[in-house]
Amino acid sequence: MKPDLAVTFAGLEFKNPVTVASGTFGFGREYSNFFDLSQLGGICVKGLTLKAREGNPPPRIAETPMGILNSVGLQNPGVDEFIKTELPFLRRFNTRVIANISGNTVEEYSLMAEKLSDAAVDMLEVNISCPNIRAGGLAFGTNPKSASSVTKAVKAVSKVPVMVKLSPNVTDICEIALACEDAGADALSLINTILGMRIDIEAGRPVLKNITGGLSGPAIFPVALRMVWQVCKAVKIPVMGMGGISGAEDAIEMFFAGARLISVGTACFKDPYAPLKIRQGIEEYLSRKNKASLNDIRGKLITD
Amino acid sequence: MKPDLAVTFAGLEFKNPVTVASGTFGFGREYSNFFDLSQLGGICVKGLTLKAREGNPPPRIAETPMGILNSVGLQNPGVDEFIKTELPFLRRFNTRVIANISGNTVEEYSLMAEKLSDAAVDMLEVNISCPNIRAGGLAFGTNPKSASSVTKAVKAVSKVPVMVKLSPNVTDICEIALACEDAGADALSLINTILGMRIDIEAGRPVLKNITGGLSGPAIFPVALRMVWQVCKAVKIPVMGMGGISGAEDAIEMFFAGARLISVGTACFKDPYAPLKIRQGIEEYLSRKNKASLNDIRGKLITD
Amino acid sequence: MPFQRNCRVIEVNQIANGLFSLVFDCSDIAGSTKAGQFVHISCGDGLLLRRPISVCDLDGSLVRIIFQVKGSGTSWLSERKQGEVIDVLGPLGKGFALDGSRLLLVGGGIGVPPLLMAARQASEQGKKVNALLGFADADKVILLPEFASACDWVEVSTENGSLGKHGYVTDLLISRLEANQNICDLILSCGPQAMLSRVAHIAKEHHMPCQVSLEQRMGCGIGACLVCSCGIKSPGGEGKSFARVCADGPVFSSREVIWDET
Amino acid sequence: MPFQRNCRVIEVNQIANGLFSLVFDCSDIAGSTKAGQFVHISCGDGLLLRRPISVCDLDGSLVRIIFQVKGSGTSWLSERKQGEVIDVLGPLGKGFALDGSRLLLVGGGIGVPPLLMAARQASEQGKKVNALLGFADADKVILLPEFASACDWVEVSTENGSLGKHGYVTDLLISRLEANQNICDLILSCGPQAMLSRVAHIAKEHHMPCQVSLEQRMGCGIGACLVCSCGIKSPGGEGKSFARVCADGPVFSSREVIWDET
Ligand SMILES: Cc1cc2nc3c(=O)[nH]c(=O)nc-3n(C[C@H](O)[C@H](O)[C@H](O)COP(=O)(O)OP(=O)(O)OC[C@H]3O[C@@H](n4cnc5c(N)ncnc54)[C@H](O)[C@@H]3O)c2cc1C
Ligand SMILES: Cc1cc2nc3c(=O)[nH]c(=O)nc-3n(C[C@H](O)[C@H](O)[C@H](O)COP(=O)(O)OP(=O)(O)OC[C@H]3O[C@@H](n4cnc5c(N)ncnc54)[C@H](O)[C@@H]3O)c2cc1C
Ligand SMILES: Cc1cc2nc3c(=O)[nH]c(=O)nc-3n(C[C@H](O)[C@H](O)[C@H](O)COP(=O)(O)O)c2cc1C
Ligand SMILES: Cc1cc2nc3c(=O)[nH]c(=O)nc-3n(C[C@H](O)[C@H](O)[C@H](O)COP(=O)(O)O)c2cc1C
Ligand code: FES
Ligand code: FES
Repeated sequence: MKPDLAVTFAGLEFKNPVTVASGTFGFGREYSNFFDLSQLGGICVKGLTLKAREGNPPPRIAETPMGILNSVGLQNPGVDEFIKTELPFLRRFNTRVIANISGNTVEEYSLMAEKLSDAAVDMLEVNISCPNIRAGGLAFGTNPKSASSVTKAVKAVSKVPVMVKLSPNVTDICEIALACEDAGADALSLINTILGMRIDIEAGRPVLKNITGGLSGPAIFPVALRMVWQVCKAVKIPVMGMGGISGAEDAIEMFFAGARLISVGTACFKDPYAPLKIRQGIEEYLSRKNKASLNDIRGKLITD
Repeated sequence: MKPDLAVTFAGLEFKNPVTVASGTFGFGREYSNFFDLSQLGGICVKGLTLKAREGNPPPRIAETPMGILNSVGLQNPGVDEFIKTELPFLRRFNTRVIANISGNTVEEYSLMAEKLSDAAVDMLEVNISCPNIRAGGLAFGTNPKSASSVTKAVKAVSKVPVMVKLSPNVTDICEIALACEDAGADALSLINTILGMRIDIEAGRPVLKNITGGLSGPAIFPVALRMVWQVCKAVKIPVMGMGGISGAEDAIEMFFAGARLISVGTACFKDPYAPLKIRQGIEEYLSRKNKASLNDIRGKLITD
Repeated sequence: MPFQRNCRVIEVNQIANGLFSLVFDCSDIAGSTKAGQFVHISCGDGLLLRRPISVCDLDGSLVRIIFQVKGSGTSWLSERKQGEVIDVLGPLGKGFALDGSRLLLVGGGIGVPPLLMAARQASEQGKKVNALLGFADADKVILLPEFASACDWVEVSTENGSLGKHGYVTDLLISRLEANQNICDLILSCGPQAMLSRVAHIAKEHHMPCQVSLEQRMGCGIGACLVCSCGIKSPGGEGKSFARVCADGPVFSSREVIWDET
Repeated sequence: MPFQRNCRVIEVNQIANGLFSLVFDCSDIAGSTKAGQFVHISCGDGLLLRRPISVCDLDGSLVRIIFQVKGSGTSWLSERKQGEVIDVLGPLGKGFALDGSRLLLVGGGIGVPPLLMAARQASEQGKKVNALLGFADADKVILLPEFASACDWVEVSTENGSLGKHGYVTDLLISRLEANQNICDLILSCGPQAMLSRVAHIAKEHHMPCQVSLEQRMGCGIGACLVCSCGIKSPGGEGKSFARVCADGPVFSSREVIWDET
């Protein structure tokens, strides 16, 4: 029997647990040249801000051992332009559309949440963890109080489920997770990138113009898995796990740790088909292990 | 002209900037079968505790993309046994001996500091960042207050320079660094390992018996470099940089970021000669760039 | 539309000091590549990012690239053997717009290869094509016979004077334009950034349309991740915006590029 | 004393389903390896940790290992070609102490290879050697001719009965010891942990000295990092301590091992 990959997450049905991570998949147009986006469980779109943003000066990417650093800095056309030109395109596909939002102030977050939930995206992903912008972003995500107030503000206006995206650059991620849960978050996603740096020793300069950037890719997977496991034990709301997932095995580790959905980011740069291969690998694993659905492995880590 | 590799660090002369990291090099005996330990700038010995410790149950190591997780948990013969049987062996070599200490209480730290500075090790490395033990270790290193009180207690009794080893598992490493500096630390070393996890999906169990472990190796290098750079900007005391250094290029990046000494850990598992190759690579780089000494590159990162 | 294909390596040769030519077989990519487009090549499991390399030439289903060994990726690529398979994404980006009738190609170093394809396509379309090619040293000189056969004439310079004129290729460009302002109606240029900005400047002074092919560190290579940006003047010329080198470029009109933001 | 050497691969063969034999040339390692010791092999740049593999046999300067393809490291190793060079650290660990006069070797699956060297060395020393070898299936059976020539007799079992006795190698051991308590004065065993703890139990019941070769995930492989520990009874038998499988083992007296801490 074919295992059932469907997942209920924050009250929404996802046809399969594989989503693509915000900022790595644009608004889906480019990857739609490679496969039918309807094969994905969902798409977290490029991080949006209230006004259009240019982002940081180049170079914006550096390679590290099994990782990359990026310092894009939330380049995006702004939430209105997204709703006008990008959302209709995404709506052509039978997949969940999750809008990722970053604000400079709590008010900006709630303004965006209003516009986007009116525009009927399926879910909001509240980014309080972008390491690449000075105002907002990370500052909200490293402090339980401000994490809570952003969450409350977004929840107050949103008509769709609200997922808060957590930063790994903290002493105690559970503290932030609990603050968001208490503030009414419907779900959590983690992890965003870990702040890192590389130096070009020939030039004596940072590789990134922005000096530091966010580390993603397989290098961070063990850290992401640990945090997903910790947070899943701490909270009752569902968790979307991400950070360095590059194959089905990684995704399955995330499920054992308690994640209900997973998200694939950097892996797409190497292989545009990575999300589909991961979906297939999950299905094969469940078949081979005679499991009817993800319920049979989710959170089932044995730790005696 | 041959560049000068000597470094003054916390008032001590080091013949070269390459040390080996605590816990990865034992007490030097095993590696002394491969090369003369006098070729090293210094040796940070396996983490010591007041009483002998058994450490955590096996398995204690897992491989990750360009990293490893360990959960040794400070297995060691105790500080007295170290002074009796291991220190005399290390003293046969012309290299700096740095004793790495972990306590369950502030009193334990100061007791050990007394014994070891009486035994005339060259420097103390105060480990407030071991992620693998429940009491002590990391708990001291994630809070500026307790970091400060450990530092003060050790400084009050130590007759040799005191270096405090910082944890990367914190929201703001500079805050802890400054607390240690204010408390009188002569130097700082960073980073210790990042808490991570792996799961064996065939068994549905964590790979490590201890569930989580500390991530080291090239995967963490960009994070280590970023933290060394941040801390070097924040404090005036000298910094020993480590975390994922596997070649001379990495070491040189650390110098540009401001480190005076570097330490090589996990890289020795793959290549026992890694520290010597790194030392030689540094020398070659300085020659090629016509630099007389490390002073000519240390902290000289251009970031306009 | 780009393809991801596992392509058989037909041959790998060192053609100059540190410079390699690699030919692979892929009818999908060969069938749809335009001059100035590039491919994004996976250089082994150990490296997370693909490496962008311009297409230099096509022959039936065969695609030729020429690259300089710089770091671990290109070094891996140079060690490929005939019969091995490499994972290639392409063709990517927007190529040159051959919208002139007398083209002058200005190439520097490893920027020379993509111009060959432009030369061939333009001359097949009956255009007049000439080339100025600059290299650091005689031992880095590549593709002279190929350019000679595709162009009316080719002039070469080396920085140390070991072959051709002594000096920069931009010196050749200035002499040519000063000798005859009508020598061309479009410049296509590829090479190191310092050279390109100089070419752009010269073209502007001579009111000559000019297209330049830029380089930037890349992630996805297909336009989705926004890491490969370069500064571009907003239409109108006042403001600034970031364009994606991989998808909006790598070829840009030299006038739109903001040279200190690339 | 261990060496780190770049060693030429002499041959690689698949000798059974998923099992490979690899011979490399290294006079330093071959000249100093004892039965039961292992080598620690770097399996390509992409993997940070070396892989421990027991030495199976020596021939002049040649070292033979036999391994099962399990994950990425052993799979890389199985793809080596004659003439390539591999980075080997060894010999490592303490081997078997051949301090009996009638040895019974009890091997299971991929634990069989290191016993071959013990068989050869013991029989060269004029000892009597016999072997009980267990495999999962006939298509996993290895080294029978080699053991036959080094031992007086060899008995084989397979778990599915496809070759030799149907059942576990521990069943063979029980029958042999029950038939003749004096069949040996020392047991040497290597195999999966469940089998080893069973062998240890049987040996204890028959008051027979027994050495077992353990496996543990390793870091340095030379005794410095303390990640490869297994639980060992403290001398006296009361307390517990951790020994290093890489340096204090991999061979331990079966009585000292604490089986639920390994
Ligand atoms: C559109 C385009 C076309 C190109 N065409 C050619 C060509 O035809 N022949 C050729 O020899 N080179 C070409 N390059 C440059 C080539 O991509 C780099 O030399 C190559 O990526 C270096 O990789 P490496 O691993 O050898 O070097 P490393 O320095 O180890 O690379 C480290 C990282 O930086 C990136 N990087 C380093 N230099 C460059 C660069 N100049 N441009 C973009 N990324 C870089 C790498 O891709 C990698 O991600 C082109 C670049 C671009 C953007
Ligand atoms: C002293 C000793 C001798 C050995 N001798 C042999 C031999 O002669 N033939 C043989 O086929 N195998 C032997 N093994 C087991 C062999 O080391 C593992 O099968 C191998 O390391 C698996 O690596 P991998 O990359 O293929 O698998 P992966 O599962 O991908 O390895 C992941 C990590 O786990 C470690 N690991 C996985 N399984 C084991 C294991 N059983 N023991 C130790 N580490 C493990 C790997 O070394 C690596 O670090 C021996 C192990 C030890 C400790
Ligand atoms: C180029 C790039 C851009 C990103 N932009 C965003 C963003 O706009 N919003 C956001 O929440 N996360 C962003 N991220 C973080 C990813 O969504 C993801 O959390 C992180 O990369 C870890 O997953 P990965 O290792 O699978 O890439 C970005 C990551 C990359 C690599
Ligand atoms: C097996 C192992 C044991 C370690 N034990 C200690 C220890 O006892 N005390 C300590 O301060 N750090 C310990 N560390 C941390 C290292 O000293 C070092 O900070 C860390 O591994 C990062 O450096 P690397 O990536 O070069 O290994 C240990 C690391 C490893 C891998
Ligand atoms: S490389 Fe991803 S947008 Fe250009
Ligand atoms: S593997 Fe390092 S002590 Fe055994």
